[in-house]
Amino acid sequence: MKIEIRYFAAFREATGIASEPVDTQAETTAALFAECIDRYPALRNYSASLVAVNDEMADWEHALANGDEVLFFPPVAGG
Amino acid sequence: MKIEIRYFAAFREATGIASEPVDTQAETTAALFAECIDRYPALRNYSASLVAVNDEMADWEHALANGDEVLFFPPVAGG
Amino acid sequence: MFRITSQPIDLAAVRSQLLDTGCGAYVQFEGWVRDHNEGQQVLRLEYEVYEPLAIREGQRILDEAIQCFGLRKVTAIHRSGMLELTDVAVIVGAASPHRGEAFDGCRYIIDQLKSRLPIWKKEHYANGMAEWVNCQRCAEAGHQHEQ
Amino acid sequence: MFRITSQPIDLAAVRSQLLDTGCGAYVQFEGWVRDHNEGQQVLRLEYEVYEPLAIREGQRILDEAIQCFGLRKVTAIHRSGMLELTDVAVIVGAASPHRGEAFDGCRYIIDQLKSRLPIWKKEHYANGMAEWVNCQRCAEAGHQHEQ
Repeated sequence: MKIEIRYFAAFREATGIASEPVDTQAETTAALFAECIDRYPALRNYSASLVAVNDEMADWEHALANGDEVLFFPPVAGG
Repeated sequence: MKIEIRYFAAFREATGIASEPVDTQAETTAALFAECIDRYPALRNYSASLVAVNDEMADWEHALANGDEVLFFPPVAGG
Repeated sequence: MFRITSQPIDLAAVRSQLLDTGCGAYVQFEGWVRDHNEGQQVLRLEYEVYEPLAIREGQRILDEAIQCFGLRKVTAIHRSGMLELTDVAVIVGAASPHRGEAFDGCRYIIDQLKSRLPIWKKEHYANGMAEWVNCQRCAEAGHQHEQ
Repeated sequence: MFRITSQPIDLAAVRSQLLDTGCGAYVQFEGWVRDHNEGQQVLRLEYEVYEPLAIREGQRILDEAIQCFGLRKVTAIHRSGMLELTDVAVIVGAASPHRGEAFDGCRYIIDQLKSRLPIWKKEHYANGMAEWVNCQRCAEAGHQHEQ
């Protein structure tokens, strides 16, 4: 299925891209991130990351659907 | 001995005066205040009052000396 | 520095005195004149201050807060005289490297200012009466008389 | 109301929006850009914000604070983009009848804003390097990474 992935802040710098379309068999956000780590090993350094799907915060067992937009967030640091 | 007494806020209104010179045998601030209550019974309503002698906070066993200025404070309410 | 003033407080001046490139956190407390207290409608407040002792004790409280909470910069100003609704009766500003200290230190200062300074508050009510706010009365009513 | 802005924050406007004759207490928190962090000399900060989620989550935090702490009026604004030393990165204002609620509610809001919003901070150092501030790093260093 087709998923649009977006990377933010340190993730964007680690991957070198802000977003990419992927064609994947990953069933969950966790599986999708595992694929990203295979492509961009630098992502491995961020264990406590957050994920959102279609602009809603999600967890790592969230089931993906064709056409989803998945946002990978490095640890936040507001304020 | 001669003591100058000053009354503040509710004490000034209860006594009707801001200050008065007294000639007293009272040895402590507590004894002096007891004399004031005899003259101005309305002061009896204020149990948690504070006292200062010569612009320093004092306690109720403070020994008085001739020429002291004694300040009687009703309970404070700043802020 | 601690001050008593009979004039409206210049809020922007308080803050700009405390600006410090070593501080990441700033907490400001303001006490506003509120339109009610214990079921009474309040029209205005009157503060009587015995300045010689209030200024000395106020400065002592600020010094304690710097020592105990590691505040880098701190100031507080209390009004005297007649105040109208929404006027600022007291302001406390506290700046420190981290926010925990700024919150705790600012809270300490206002708590202590309210209980230790020779300052008395008279409330003027809509019914024409006026009364000295009396912490004894609060104790009897079984609740804290907070700002 | 919660807002994100790339422009300097108008502090006086924040406060005047919150003025309320029913409130006796006002607490304001400001996060300032500090000149050091973990031994490094900081020259400026850069905030990246994912606005759609940040605004929604920020508003949710303000609503929680109103419900949980009985705040009467509340607002918060967070900057995005490049900030210089002593710039205000975030402001929280909380007004309530009594001061306990204003302090606790304001503290809750800034704590939650810092941990729940999709906002990332990059520090630019005097040595020419720049680094994303990373809460993992803080955890490893064994201390909280407060403002």
